[in-house]
Amino acid sequence: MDFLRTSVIPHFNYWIYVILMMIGLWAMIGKNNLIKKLIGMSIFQTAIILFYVSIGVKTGADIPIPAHHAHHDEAAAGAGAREEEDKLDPDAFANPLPHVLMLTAIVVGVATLGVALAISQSIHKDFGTLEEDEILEKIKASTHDG
Amino acid sequence: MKKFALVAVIVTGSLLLYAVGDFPAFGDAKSPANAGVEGGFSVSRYYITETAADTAVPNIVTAVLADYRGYDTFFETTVIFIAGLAIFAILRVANPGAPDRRDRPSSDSGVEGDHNRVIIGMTCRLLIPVIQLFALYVVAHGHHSPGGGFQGGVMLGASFILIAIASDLDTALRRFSERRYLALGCVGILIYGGFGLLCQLLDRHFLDYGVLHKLMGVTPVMARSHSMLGVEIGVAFTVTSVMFAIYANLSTRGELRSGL
Amino acid sequence: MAEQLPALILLAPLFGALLVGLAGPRDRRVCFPVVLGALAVSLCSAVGVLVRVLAGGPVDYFVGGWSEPLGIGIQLRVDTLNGLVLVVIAVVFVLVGVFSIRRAGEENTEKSPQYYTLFLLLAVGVFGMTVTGDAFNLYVLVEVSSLTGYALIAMGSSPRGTVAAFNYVVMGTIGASFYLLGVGYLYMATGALNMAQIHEIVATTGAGGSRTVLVAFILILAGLWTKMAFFPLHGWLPNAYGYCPSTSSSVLAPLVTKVYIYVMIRVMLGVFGAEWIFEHVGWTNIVVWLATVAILAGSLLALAQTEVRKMLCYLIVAEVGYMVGGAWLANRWGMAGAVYHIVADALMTLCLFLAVNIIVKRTGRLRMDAFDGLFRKMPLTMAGFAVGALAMIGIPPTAGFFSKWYLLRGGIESGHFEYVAALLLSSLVNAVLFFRLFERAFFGGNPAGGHHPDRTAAESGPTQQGWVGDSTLLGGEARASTLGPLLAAAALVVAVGLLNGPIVSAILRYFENMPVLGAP
Amino acid sequence: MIPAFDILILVFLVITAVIALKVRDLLSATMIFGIYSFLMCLLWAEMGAVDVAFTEAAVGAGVSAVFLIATIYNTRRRSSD
Amino acid sequence: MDDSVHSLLPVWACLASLLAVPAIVLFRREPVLREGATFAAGIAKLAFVLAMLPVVLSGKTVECTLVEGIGGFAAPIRFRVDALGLLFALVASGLWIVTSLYAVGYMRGLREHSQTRFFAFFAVSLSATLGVAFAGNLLTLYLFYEMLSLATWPLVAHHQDKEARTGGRTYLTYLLGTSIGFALPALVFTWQKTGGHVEFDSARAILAETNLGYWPALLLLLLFVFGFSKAGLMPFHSWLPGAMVAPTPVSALLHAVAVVKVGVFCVLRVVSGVFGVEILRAHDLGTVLGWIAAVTVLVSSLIALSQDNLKRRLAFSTIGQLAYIVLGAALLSERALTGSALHIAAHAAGKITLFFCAGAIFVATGKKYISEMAGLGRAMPVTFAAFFIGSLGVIGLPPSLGLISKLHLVLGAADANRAGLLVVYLVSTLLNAAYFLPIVYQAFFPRGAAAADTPKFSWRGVREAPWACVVPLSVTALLSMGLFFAPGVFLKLAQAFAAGVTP
Repeated sequence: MDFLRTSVIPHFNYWIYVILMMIGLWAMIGKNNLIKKLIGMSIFQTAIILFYVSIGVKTGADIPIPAHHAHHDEAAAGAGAREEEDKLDPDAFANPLPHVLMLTAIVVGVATLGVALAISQSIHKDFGTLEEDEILEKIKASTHDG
Repeated sequence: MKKFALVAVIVTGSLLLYAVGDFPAFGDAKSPANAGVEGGFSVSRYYITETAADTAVPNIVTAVLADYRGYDTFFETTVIFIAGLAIFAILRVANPGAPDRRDRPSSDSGVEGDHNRVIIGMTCRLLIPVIQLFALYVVAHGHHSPGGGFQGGVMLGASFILIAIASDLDTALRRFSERRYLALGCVGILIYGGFGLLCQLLDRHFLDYGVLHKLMGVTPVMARSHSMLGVEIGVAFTVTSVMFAIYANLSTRGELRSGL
Repeated sequence: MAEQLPALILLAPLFGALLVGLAGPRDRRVCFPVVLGALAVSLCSAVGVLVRVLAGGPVDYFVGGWSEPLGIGIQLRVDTLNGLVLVVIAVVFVLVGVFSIRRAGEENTEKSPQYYTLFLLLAVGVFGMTVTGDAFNLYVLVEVSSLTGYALIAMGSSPRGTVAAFNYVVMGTIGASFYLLGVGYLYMATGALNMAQIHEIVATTGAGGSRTVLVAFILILAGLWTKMAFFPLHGWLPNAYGYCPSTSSSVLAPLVTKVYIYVMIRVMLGVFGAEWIFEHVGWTNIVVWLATVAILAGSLLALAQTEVRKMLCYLIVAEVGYMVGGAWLANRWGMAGAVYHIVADALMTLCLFLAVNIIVKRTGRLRMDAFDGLFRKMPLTMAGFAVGALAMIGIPPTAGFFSKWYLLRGGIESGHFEYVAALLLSSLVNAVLFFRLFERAFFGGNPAGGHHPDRTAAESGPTQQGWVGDSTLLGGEARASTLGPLLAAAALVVAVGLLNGPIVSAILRYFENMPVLGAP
Repeated sequence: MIPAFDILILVFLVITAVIALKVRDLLSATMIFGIYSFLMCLLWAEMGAVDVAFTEAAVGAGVSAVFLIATIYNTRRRSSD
Repeated sequence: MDDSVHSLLPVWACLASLLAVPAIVLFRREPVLREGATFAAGIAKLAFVLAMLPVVLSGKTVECTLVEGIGGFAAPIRFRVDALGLLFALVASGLWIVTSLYAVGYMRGLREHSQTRFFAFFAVSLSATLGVAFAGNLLTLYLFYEMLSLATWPLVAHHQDKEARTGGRTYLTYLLGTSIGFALPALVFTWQKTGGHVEFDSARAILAETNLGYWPALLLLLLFVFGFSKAGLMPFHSWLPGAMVAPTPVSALLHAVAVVKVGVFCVLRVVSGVFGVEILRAHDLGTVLGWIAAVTVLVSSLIALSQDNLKRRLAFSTIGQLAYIVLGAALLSERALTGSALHIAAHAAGKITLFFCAGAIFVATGKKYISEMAGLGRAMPVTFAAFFIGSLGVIGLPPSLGLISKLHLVLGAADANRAGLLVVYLVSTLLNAAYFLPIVYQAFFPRGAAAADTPKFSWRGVREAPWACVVPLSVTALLSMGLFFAPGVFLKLAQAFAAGVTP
């Protein structure tokens, strides 16, 4: 219980991210169905994104769009905004950098998923199945014949 | 394989958990990631405090995405383009034989009956313009609110996908033909890269938008802001066309003929 | 203009790709000149940058002009290490570009514009990985090159190739994600993404001692090892490269693993720092043993193959072991050997793959019997193959000998005799492998064979005497567009071997300020 | 400290992930994966990462699911595991 | 030894045969021109070598750097011609001309296939041999050593049948295996210890200073000696009998002169140029090496006795004779080293004659086995006379150069106070006589059943091989004999070498 309070609870996000990631990894390696593998891959990737987003969290901080709340109309005012923005408290806004990085990662994730799905359709065209063991059997059979 | 997977999972998991104990507390504003190491220079603090002065864009995420780390985003767009191209290269069959739907189990189909089709068709007809309008808003308003070229592009692409789902792919393809989306994917990156190249032609580094004020007639800071909008539009072009391209190929096994 | 060179290296193929993507489907004839032109620009820029680096030290390029304060933008940085790698990559791309002039059209009839676009985008990816100075940007470019790689392997592949491509996607994603996670850990501990900045923080502050950085290092290493097919994470490679279209394998096999080796060395020296790795962490022994196992396993698995291309794929696995081991010997000879081996191995693998692809295409056979009597039928192709093979074995004066030489020196100096032994054993295995092929090429395809003292005069007349059976010397040869790159690659293998002096001394100069690697 | 709301979502995330991988009907699996994505997006929005959440909503719960369904439609709906 | 002359002569000597290769390939349809090219190259080569003779005899060396500072450090690809190198080069290039003539006769006589390939690789092999002879440092030596292994492989497996392939495989397995497995690490290790100074004499000087321990020194020595397995020391000898499947000219030149002599030459170089007599004496390593060689001498001689295939018997005899030379080097006395160097020439002249004879017998009669040769002397008197002279040279009986070299070796053993090894020399000489002389005797004076079949000698009954075979073997036989009376140049070179390396 003590362990739970001192190391799990303060880092609960991180624990969950590890668990999700391992679920994904397990599916990617151990699952037999190719689509399941890909779902696992997506879970794996979102777990990493969760990790990154967790890094950037500051308790009680605002979303990283200062003008959105403070001064709607002055946002585009360039030099005028400058003096005011100088007073921004960096601790009052969530860390924007992980968010930026993760936008990229999400995009990469969907791109990979698309390509992988295309390849699995192509496999289905060739082998008529998406189960890994059946595919391997068919490959083995074809090499014995030829 | 399962055993191997289990071993890999256990090893990796325990490795990751080993480090968790060392992490700064969740939500700590003074952690190295949020505030730099031992009070040193922190990139993320710089972004929060200086974005407005540097780029005049209120949404820090957009500013970092399209300007400070615009190079990343440029390649992110390229990745999307590659995905579209890859799926085309892998799946597309040029001269499909007679449409053969026998091997497809019809129960798998998400669409049932013709009367449903009418309802769905009408709903979509009403919905799609709204979605598209909102998507354009998301692209354009990315400076001020969450969103930007990527999100807007996905929505725009989704609207075409919706057309395909509601009626059929041919209808969607009549509006957005294969030739057009392949070209538009290129054009999107070309717009993005064009901004960068323009900066190089004006003797600055790639994507150094500030120098474009010479062409735009505004201050360098505003030139950055405007260029970001231009860049986001490029991203939106590519994402829209690629999302639709992926769907079109995946749903018809690359035959581009009345799929899902 | 000279200032723009680092960016130009990858922008040229990028815009070339877009041009091909736009104009290619309308007119195929546009593709090839654009591809070659873009790659030529890359090559010239790479050479230009290297010359500048050698003359005046590292060249920095700040994308978006965000140079002050350091770290807010993305930095490109070219020094001796990656300058060299850039030139080699560019050379390989140009040669494979010429090689694919007609092959791409034959293998992907409908999709050759798309093929060329992907080909150029692959160039963008690997160039980008090499020049970047930002840890996260590296991830994005890893994905650029991986996705193009998946597509190049899967398009027009045989069924087995497609299955291999799927495995490659899964393994590749695991590898890239581990790298991404590692960067996340680093960011968590240091708050920086710029490689130089991370290095400074790890070296000078307490962050270097944290568990987070250690795990980050392990994750990054594991990710890169997966990507470079370091045994036992090599499973995806042999089938993926063995069953994909020939033009794709010709460019992927020589470059991809090598670029990841470079990335590993860059991460080791440029992000974590040699001191931190070899003194603070100090797993030299374990990794060198792993490398030893990789070398042996790769060689033995290669020995068990019946198909030539797959045999070469397993040799790549062994070569990866060479380089990882060399980089982890923790002295400057090993490190220099590893870097030099990147150059040498890229060229000799190119040589072998080009030759084997020509041969497989010509004979239509994948197995060893494709080589029967080839010295007679295709002397020039076989000459190219022989140069590559001798380099693999490590016969002087090819580049392969000298890289092995430096690696051996490193191994002996650091006392890792198991690595030395593995290196030598793998040379021997290579000798067996390639002489098996040479034997077929020399003497095969002559079923009667044998010694015929009683052969009649008519049979042993002048037509039988030459080593060229046909009426013309090069009657059975491949086209000039495929043969040219092969012979150029072979010539480069020898040239790089003879020029190893200047190359290695330049690399050694780069390590001068790393005392942990041993004093000069 | 983490708000209870977060903890709830996190627990649900694990549950949905496991179910998505356990269900033998791939279409259901995709739907559950969509729910997983949606929960994830909620979580991120709550953590202040609005842009990421928005993107995940559009991509993870939207387009990815559509891609998966398109593939399942063209291949086989049932899986052996 | 101090002053050296810079000249491109060694390069030209080395390249002469390599440059002939394109001509050989080009004239593949014109056998006359093709072989003309071979002869022209041979004569040019010998001329270049001879041109260096005065310089070397005057106690200087000829040097030439091909690639400056390979590795950017201290070991360029460099030629350096000293007495030993020149002696070897002289033997190899001189005998190449004779062998070429013989090869023409042999190959045409048997209507062999792929003659162009044969002559081309022959020329390449000779270039590599001279490269080894002139190598100025270990790296260059290794480079040409490997080149020789590869260039001779197509020659060994020339017949392309199963037996030839097996022989070829054994050949490469042993040679490449040992050179990569043993010699290369030894080379790297030496490089490491000397900091890149692998020039022959400077390596010795530095190695002497570094003061290697006994075991490292022994290990290094053994790696080198077994690494250069062309020297045929047991247990890495069995490639040599296997390689006898090659056509006889190949066996003759390569396996009596070039290849195997390159092996012992490398050993001599390592012993004299890398270790140096002092280190070997200090650690008493000569004894170890000497006994390895002694065992090889005795065992191979005994095996030779039991061989019925003539070429195999010659092969085992070669193994024994090579071990003589190594043994001479191991004795570490000046006279023994002189004998070693001289024996390179003596054995070459003798053994090449024997191989020529074996080939001539095969061409003329198709007989390979000694048991079939009884009484053959009456049909082929010239050949068997030459065989007799050649045997004398190998056994070391007058009148042949073999006597002089063996005398030096034996005296060297006495100088070094090694009675055991001296006995080995004497016993093996008896064995040599036992496996060679009966062949000749049987050929001329058959007994038993063979005697009955053999016609009485008459000039009309002579059935010699073609003149192109007979002339070379007579020339080499005469050479072997002539050098007994005028060993001048060779003896001087050998003495100069020995004097230069012993304190």
